[in-house]
Amino acid sequence: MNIKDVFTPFTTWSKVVKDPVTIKNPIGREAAPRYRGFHKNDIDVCIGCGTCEAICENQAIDLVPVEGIETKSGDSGLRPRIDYGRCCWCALCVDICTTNSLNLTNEYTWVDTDPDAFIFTPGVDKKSWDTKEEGWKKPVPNYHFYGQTRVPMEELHAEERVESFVEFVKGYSKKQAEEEADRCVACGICTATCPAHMGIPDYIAAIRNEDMEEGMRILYDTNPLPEICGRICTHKCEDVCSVGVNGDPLSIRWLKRYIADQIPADVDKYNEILYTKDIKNNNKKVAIIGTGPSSLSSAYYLSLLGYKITMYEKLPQAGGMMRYGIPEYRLPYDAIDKDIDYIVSLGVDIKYNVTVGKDITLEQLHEENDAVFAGTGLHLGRSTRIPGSDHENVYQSVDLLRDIVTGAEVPVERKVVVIGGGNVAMDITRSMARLQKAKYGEVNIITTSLESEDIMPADREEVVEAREEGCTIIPGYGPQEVMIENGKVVGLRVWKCLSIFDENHNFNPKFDESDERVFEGDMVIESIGQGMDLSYLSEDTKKGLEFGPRGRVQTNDNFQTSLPWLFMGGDIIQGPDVIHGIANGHRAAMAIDDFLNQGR
Amino acid sequence: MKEILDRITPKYDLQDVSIKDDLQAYVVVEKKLAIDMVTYMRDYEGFSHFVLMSCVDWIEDNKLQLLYLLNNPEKKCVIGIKVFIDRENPSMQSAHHLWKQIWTYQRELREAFGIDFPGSPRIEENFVLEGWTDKPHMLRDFDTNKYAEETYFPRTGRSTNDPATYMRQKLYPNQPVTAKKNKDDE
Amino acid sequence: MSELDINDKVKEMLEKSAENAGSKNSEKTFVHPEDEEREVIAPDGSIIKVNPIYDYFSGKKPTEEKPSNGVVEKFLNWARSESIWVLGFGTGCGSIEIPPLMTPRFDAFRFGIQMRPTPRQSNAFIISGYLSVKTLKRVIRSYEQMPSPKYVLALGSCTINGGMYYDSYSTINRLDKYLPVDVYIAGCMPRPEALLAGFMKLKELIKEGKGEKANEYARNFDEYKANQKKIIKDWNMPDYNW
Amino acid sequence: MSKIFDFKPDRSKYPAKKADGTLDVDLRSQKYVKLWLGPNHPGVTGNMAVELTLAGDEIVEAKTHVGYLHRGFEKLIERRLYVQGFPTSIRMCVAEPDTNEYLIARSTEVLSGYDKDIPEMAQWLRMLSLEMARLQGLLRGVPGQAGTFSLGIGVQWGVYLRDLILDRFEELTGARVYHMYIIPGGVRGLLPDGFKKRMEENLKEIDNFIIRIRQLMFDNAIFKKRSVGIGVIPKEWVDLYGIVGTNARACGVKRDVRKDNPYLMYEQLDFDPPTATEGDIYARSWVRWQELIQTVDLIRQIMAKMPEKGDIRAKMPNVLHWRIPKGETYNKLESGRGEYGMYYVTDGSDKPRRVNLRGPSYTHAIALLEKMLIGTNIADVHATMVSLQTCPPEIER
Amino acid sequence: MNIYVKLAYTLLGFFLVLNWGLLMSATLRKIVARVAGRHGIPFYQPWIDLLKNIGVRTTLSHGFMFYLGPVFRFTGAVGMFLFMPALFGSDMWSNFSFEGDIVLILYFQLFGMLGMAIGAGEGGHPHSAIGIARGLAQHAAIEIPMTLGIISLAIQYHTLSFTDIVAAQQGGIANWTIFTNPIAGVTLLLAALGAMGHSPFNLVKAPNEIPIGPPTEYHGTYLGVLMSSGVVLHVMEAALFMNLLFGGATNWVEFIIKTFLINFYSVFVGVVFPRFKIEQSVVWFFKVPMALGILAILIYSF
Repeated sequence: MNIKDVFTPFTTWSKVVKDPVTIKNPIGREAAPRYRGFHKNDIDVCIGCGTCEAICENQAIDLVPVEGIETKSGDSGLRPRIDYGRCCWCALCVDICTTNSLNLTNEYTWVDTDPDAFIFTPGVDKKSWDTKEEGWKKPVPNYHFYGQTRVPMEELHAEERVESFVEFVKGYSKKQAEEEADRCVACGICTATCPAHMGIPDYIAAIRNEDMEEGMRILYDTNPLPEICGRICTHKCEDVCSVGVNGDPLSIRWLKRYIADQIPADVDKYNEILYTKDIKNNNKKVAIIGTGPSSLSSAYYLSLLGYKITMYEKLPQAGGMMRYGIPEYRLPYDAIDKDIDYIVSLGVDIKYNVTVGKDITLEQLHEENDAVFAGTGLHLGRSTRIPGSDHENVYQSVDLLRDIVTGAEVPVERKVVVIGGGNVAMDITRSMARLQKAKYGEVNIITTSLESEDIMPADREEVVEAREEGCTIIPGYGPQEVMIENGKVVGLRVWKCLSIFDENHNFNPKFDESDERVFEGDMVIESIGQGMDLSYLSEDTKKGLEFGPRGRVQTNDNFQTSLPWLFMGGDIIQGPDVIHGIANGHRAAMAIDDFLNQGR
Repeated sequence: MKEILDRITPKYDLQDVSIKDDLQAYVVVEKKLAIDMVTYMRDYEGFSHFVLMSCVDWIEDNKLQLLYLLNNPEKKCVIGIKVFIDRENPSMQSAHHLWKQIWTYQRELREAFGIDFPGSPRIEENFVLEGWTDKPHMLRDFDTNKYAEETYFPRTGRSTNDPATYMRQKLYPNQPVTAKKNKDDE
Repeated sequence: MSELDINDKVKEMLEKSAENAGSKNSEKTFVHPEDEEREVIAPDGSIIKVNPIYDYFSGKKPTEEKPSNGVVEKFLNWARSESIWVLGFGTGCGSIEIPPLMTPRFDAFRFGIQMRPTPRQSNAFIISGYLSVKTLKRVIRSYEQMPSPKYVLALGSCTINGGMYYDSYSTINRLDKYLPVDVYIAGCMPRPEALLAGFMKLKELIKEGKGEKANEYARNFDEYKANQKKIIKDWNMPDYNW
Repeated sequence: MSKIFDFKPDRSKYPAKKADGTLDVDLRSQKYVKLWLGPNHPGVTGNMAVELTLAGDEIVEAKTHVGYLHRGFEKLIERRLYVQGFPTSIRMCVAEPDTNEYLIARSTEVLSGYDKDIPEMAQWLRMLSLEMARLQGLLRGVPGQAGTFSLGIGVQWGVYLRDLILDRFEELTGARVYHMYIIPGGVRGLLPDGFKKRMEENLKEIDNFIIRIRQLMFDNAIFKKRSVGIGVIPKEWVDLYGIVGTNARACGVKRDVRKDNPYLMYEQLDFDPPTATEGDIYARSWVRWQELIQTVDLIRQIMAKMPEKGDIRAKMPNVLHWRIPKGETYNKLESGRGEYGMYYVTDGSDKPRRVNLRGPSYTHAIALLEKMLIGTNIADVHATMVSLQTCPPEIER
Repeated sequence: MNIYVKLAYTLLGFFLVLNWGLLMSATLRKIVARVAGRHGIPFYQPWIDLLKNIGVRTTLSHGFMFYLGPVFRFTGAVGMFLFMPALFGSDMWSNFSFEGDIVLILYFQLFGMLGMAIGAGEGGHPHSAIGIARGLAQHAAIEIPMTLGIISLAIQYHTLSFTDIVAAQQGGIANWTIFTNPIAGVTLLLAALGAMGHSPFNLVKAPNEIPIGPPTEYHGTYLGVLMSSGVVLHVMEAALFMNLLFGGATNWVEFIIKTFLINFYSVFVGVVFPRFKIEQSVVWFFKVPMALGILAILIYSF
C-alpha cells in the first residue's frame, strides 16, 4: 500500500470552499433556442394538409375541424390536434410541414393532474407558449423531406416547335415521372379543388408503385378523357398543391398524362384494364347532343351503366372544342382519338355531320330516347364591336381555329394583331405564328389584351412559350379602332387600360387616352370570349326552360333543366373549361340514371 | 473475403453467396451443415468472435431464416451464415458449446420465434416476457397493434379526419367520385 | 417417528410433486414450484401445510385511512409536502434524468426531495415513463408496500396514453387504469426542470389536502385489481402485497 | 499474515452438482439464501435484476433477469417507415442514444445506396455527436465505478459535467437526452453560433475534472483495495464470451471498431485506443478514464478539423414513400461500451423486415456477468456490473 | 440534588442533544453537499422528516419482536446519554454518571445493535439480516481496539469513570489524553471511524449493496424513532471520544463544537474513501488499530 494513496484523496476537500454550481431557480429555465418543446401552429398559414399526421410515428396527431376556419379550396378546414400522451417530440412533423406553420417552441413545462388534459390544438387552444419565438424550426440549409423543385419537362426548343404543329411537350420518362410522383405528400387537398374530384394522390401513388393499370382505373373513375386532360387541363389542382406552398407544386397534369401514355391505344386492352368488357345493357336510351368533353363524359358513365347512347355531332369528327378549338401542338389528334375510341368501343353511336335543330329536332330525340343531354359548348366568337370590327379581315379566333383543323383555307397575313388575353388568344396567336412561319418564314404577330400582365387569364406558361416562339405580347391595352386604309386593315389603335372593373365590379374599363399606340397588322383576330348557340332549342322547348343571366339555361345542381328529360352541361352552363365539362358530364350521367330509374 | 469464400463454397455447397463489400458477406447453407460450418469458420478461418445470432421471419416463403454472424478480428471481416428452417415447429441444433453466450441468443429466439434448440441450457426459461400466453411475439403474423389495443385500452375520445374525405363531405357531397358499373360481379 | 419413516415420507412427497409437475406441463402455470401450496415436514417430524404466497403476506384488502381533522392534518400535510421521499426505482427511461435532479445542477435536496431505496420508507413513486407488464407487476408490489399517504408522479407521454409505445405488446398505455396518479408531467422525457415543476405541483396538492390518492386506491381497490389482473397473466402473488 | 485473514472458503465440495452439470441448490437445506438484486434496487444498472444464490456472503450462482424495460422495439420498427425508425430506435439505449440513431441511418443509407451521398459536413457533425455521447456516457461511467463503492462525490461532479455536455447537445440537437439528430441522409442542423467556444469552456472544466478524478479514484488506497484483482477477465475469455470494447481492451485485446473498421471520418483523427493488461475492475476503470482524456481530445480535433459550412442532408426520396430494395446489412460502431451493431433486413417495402440490435451488454450482462459473479460477495456485484457497463435496454430492446 | 430535578434536567438535556443531533446531521450533510458542488438539504430538513415520519398513517407490524428494534435502539441512545456526563463540572448536566460508567457505555453502544438484530430479523427482509450480521461482525472488530484503548486510558488514569478521566484532562490543551497518551488516542480515533458508521465503514446500511440494511422494513413512526435515536447516538459517540480524548466539555458551546468536530472528522475521511468490504473492514481493525491498542497498553503496563 502506498502512503500517497491515503492522503491524495483528501485533495477533494478543496472543493468545499468553491461556490455550488447549482442553478438558482431551475423551474422555467429557458431552454436552448433550438429546443424541441411544445407545439405551436400558425392556423392562418396552415392548410390542414395532414402531412404531420402522416409522418407521426406515434399517431399523436389528429386532424380536427376548427371553428372559424372554413373548408375551402386549398384549405381542408382541419387543423392538427396533438396528443401529448403520444408525442415524442421528434419534430418530424415540423420538418415535413408543407407550410412551415407548425413549429416547436422551447417551452417544456406542463404539469397537470388530469391525464385527459394533455390533448390540444396548437394555435386554437390558447397556451402560454404561443407567443414564444425560439424553438425548433425546419433545419437549414438543403434539408427537405420531399423534393422542392419540379422535375423539368422536356420540350422542343422554341425555334423547333414554331416550325410545325407537332406536339412540343415530350412527356415524362419513367424515371422522371417516378421522381416527380415521389414528391407528392399524398395530402389530398387537390382533390377538392379539381372540378372532377379526381383521386389525384391515388393515381400518383400508382405511378410510384409502377402500377399503370391501377392508375388508369383511378383516372377513369372520374375522368374518361385522361389523355386529353393530361395535356390541356387547366390544372387548378396545382394551384392549391401543398407541396407548392414552399417550392414548386407537383406537375399533376403531366403525371396524369404519363399514366395515360403508358397504356397503348388499343381498345381491347382498355376494356380489359378497366373491366368494361361485359357491361349489361339496361335497354334504355339516351341521346347526347355534341361530342365535347361534357358529352363524352356523360356518354361514358351512362354506357357503363348499360344505357344505349347516341351522340349527334355537327362536325365531321368528335371532340368538340378539344379538337376544333385547341391547336394540335398542344393536343395532338391521336390523343383525342385514343380517348374517344375507347368510349365508342363501349357501344356509343356517334352520328357525325348531324346538326340538331336542322337535321333532326330536339323533340324527335326526346321521342326516340328516354332522356337527352346537351353539351353543345361555346362555338360562337364574340366581337369587340369597335369601329372597323366588321371588316372582312377581322376574324374570330374560334372560326380560324376550326378552319385550321378542318383543313379549310386560313388567311395568313404578314402582320397579325390578336385581341385577347385568354388561353384561346394564346392558341390562335401561336397557331398563326406557326402558319406565318410556314408561309413567310418569320413570325410577326402582336397580341394585346385589356388585362395587364399580372392578371391576364391565360396560363403563365402559355404566355412565356408564345414569347419564346417570337410572338409579341403587349398586355394592358384596350382596342379602340381597327384602322382601315384603302379598305385594307392596317392596324389596331389602342389605349392604355387603367382599370377594367368599376367600384361595383361591373365591366367598365377606364383608359389613359394620352398613351395611345397603334399595332400594325394586316389582319385582326378577335379572341375575347365565346358565346353559345342555342338555336337547336325550338320555341316550344324554350318556353319550358328557365333562363338565367347572360342567356344561360337554368339547371339544378344535377344539370337537369326544368324539362325533366333534358339535361344540359359543359361550357354552356359552367363556362369554358374541359375539366369542368367532364365533371358536369359525370354528374349529369348519374342524375339521368337516377331520373330514369325513379320508377324502378 | 473473396478467397475465403472461394475456399469454403465447394466445401459446404453454399448457395446464394452475396458479398456486400470486402468486409461483409452472407452465405446460405443447408441446415444440417450449418453448425459444422460455424465450427469450421471458428477453428480454421479465424472467425473467432461471435457477433450475433438472429432470425428473420419470411412468412411468405413459410421459412424462418437463422443467421449466425461471425467476425474475424484479424482480417476484420464479417460473415453471415444463413440457414432456412421450416416455420412449422421450428427446430435447430444448438450451438451453445461453441461460444459461451450463444445459449442466451437461443433462449431469446425460443421465446421470440418459438424455435427449439434441444440441449441448450435454460432454453425453456422466460427471457424478456413473463406470463406470455400469445404466440411468439416476433413472428410476422403476431399483430402487436391489435394486441395492444385489445389489452391496454388506449385513451378514448380521439378521432381524426382525412383531409380529402373531409373536404369531400363538406364541399361536394353529391359529386360522384367513382365510376358505377352495371355488372353482376361488382 | 423414526428417521426411516421420515425418509420414506419425503420420498413419497417428492414423487407426488413430480407427478403434479408432469401433469401441469400441459397447461401453462406460472406459480414457481417453491411457491406452490404443499406439505412440508418440520424438523420434529410433524407435517405442516404451507402456502408460501399467502403465508408470507396477508391477502387482506387495504383500508381507507382517513385524514385526521383540522389543524393537525394541515400541519402534517405541510410536513409531508416539504419532505418527499422518492422510491429509487427507475422504471423507465425517464430515470436517466433522476441523477441530474439529485446532483449539483438541479439539487432537488434543497426542496426537501430525497431518494429512498425501500418502498417502506418512501412516499412518492416516480413512474418514469413506459411500463412493461413485467415491471408493472413489481411497481404494483412496491406501490402497495409504501405506507399511506403516498403519491405517484407519472412522467412523460407513455404514462398518459402509451406514448411512442402505444402499439407495443409489452407496455401499458394508461397508467391511471392500474394506479392512482397524482401528477402528470408532459415530455418525452421531461427535463429535470419540468420534473421539479411537477414536484412543486405535488407539494401544492398535498398542502391543499388533495394528496389522498392512496385512499382512492383502497376505495376502488377491486376495480384497480381487476384491471391489473387482466394484463398480468402470471399473478403469482397475493392480491394485496402487505 | 495475509494467509491468516484469507477467508476464501473451499468450494470444491459444495454446492454439489447435478448430473447435467447444473448446481444442486436446495433452498430448504438452509445452506443457501436466494437474494434478488433488482429490479427495485439502487445497486443495479438500470431496471434489471440479478438473482443470487448465496452461501454465506458468497455467491454460488447468479442469474440475470431482463425484460423489465422490454418495449419490443424490433417489432415496433417493423411497423414504422424508415424515417420513423430513428425516434423509436434512439430509445433502445438511454445511456448513449446517438449510437442507435447512427446505426439506423447508416443501415438505411447503405441498403438504399445513398451512403456515398452523405455530405461531408453531416459526417463530421455525426461524429461530433457520437463523440459527445461517448463523453457524456464516460462522465457518468468513470466516477460511477467509485460510486459503486459508495464514493459518491465523483459521481456528483461527473453528472454535473455531463449536464453541461447535455446543454451543448441541447443547443446542437434540440434535446437533452434523446437527441434525434442523426437522420437518414444526414443530420438535423448545423452548429449554432458560439458553440465551439462554449464547448471549449466545458472541455476545460472536464480537463480539471479528469485530474481530480484521478486523485480521488486511482490514487485512492481503498479504491485500489476494492478493485485490484476483483472481477478479472482472463484474456482467453474475450473471444469465448464475445467481449468487446473497453472490457476487452482492459485485458489486453485491442479491439476498437473506430480503428478496425473505420467509419465516418475517424481515419482523419489521430488517436490510439488505450489498453491495459490486468483485466480487473481497476484496469477497466483506468482504461475508461484514459478514454475520457482521449474523447476530450477527439472532440477538440473534430471541432478543429470540421468544415465551417456545408450541406447537412443528402437529397433523398420523399420520406413518406421511401422504399428500399430487398437486402441485408450489418453495421457497427464503437460505443462507449464496445462494438454496437445492427443487423438490418429490408424486403422492398416501405418498412424494414427485421432490425436486430446487438448491444455489448447482451453478452456482458448475461453470460459473462453470471460467470464473473460466482465466488464473489454481494458487495462486488454492483461494482462488477458497473465495470462491465451493463445496460439492460440494449439486451431486451 | 433532588432526583426529580435531576431527571428533569436529564430530560431537558436529552431534548437539547436530540435537537443538536438533528441540526448537526443536517449541517454535515450540507458540508458534504458543498464538496459535491451543491447546496444540499435545508438546515431544518431533519425536523420535517421526523414530523413527516410521525405523520405516516400506515403502521404495519411483522410481529412483536419487530417493535423491539426501535425500542432497543432508542434505549441504547438514552442509555448512552443517561450515563455519560454531558458537561464536566456541572451538577445539572452530568446526568447519572457514576464510577465505572465507561463499561456501561460500551455495553450500551452494542445494545441498539442487538435490538436491531432482533427487530430486523423479525422484519424478514434479507437486506436487514445481512446488514445486521455485518453490523455485529464489524462492531466486534471495532470493540477490540476501542476496549484496548480504553484499558490503556484506565491504566493511565487508574479509573473507569468519565468524570475522573475528564477531570484529569482539565487545565489546558496539553493535558488532553490525545497528547498525554497519543498511541491510545490514535487507537481510539481509528475505532471512532468505525463507530461513527461513515464510509469506509458504512457497511451496515451500505447503499447500493444492501440498501439500507437493518431498517429496511421500518417506516413511519418506527423510522422516526430510529432516526432520532440515530442522531442522539452520533452526538453521544462523539461525546464519548470527547470525554476520553479531548478533555470533555464545560459548557454547551464547547460540547457542541467538540462533538461537531469529532463527527466532522469521520465525515472528512468518509467523503474521500470508498467503503470496505466486511472482511476487509474486520481485518483492518484487527491489524493497525489492534496493534496500536496493544502497544498503548504495553507502554502503560511497564
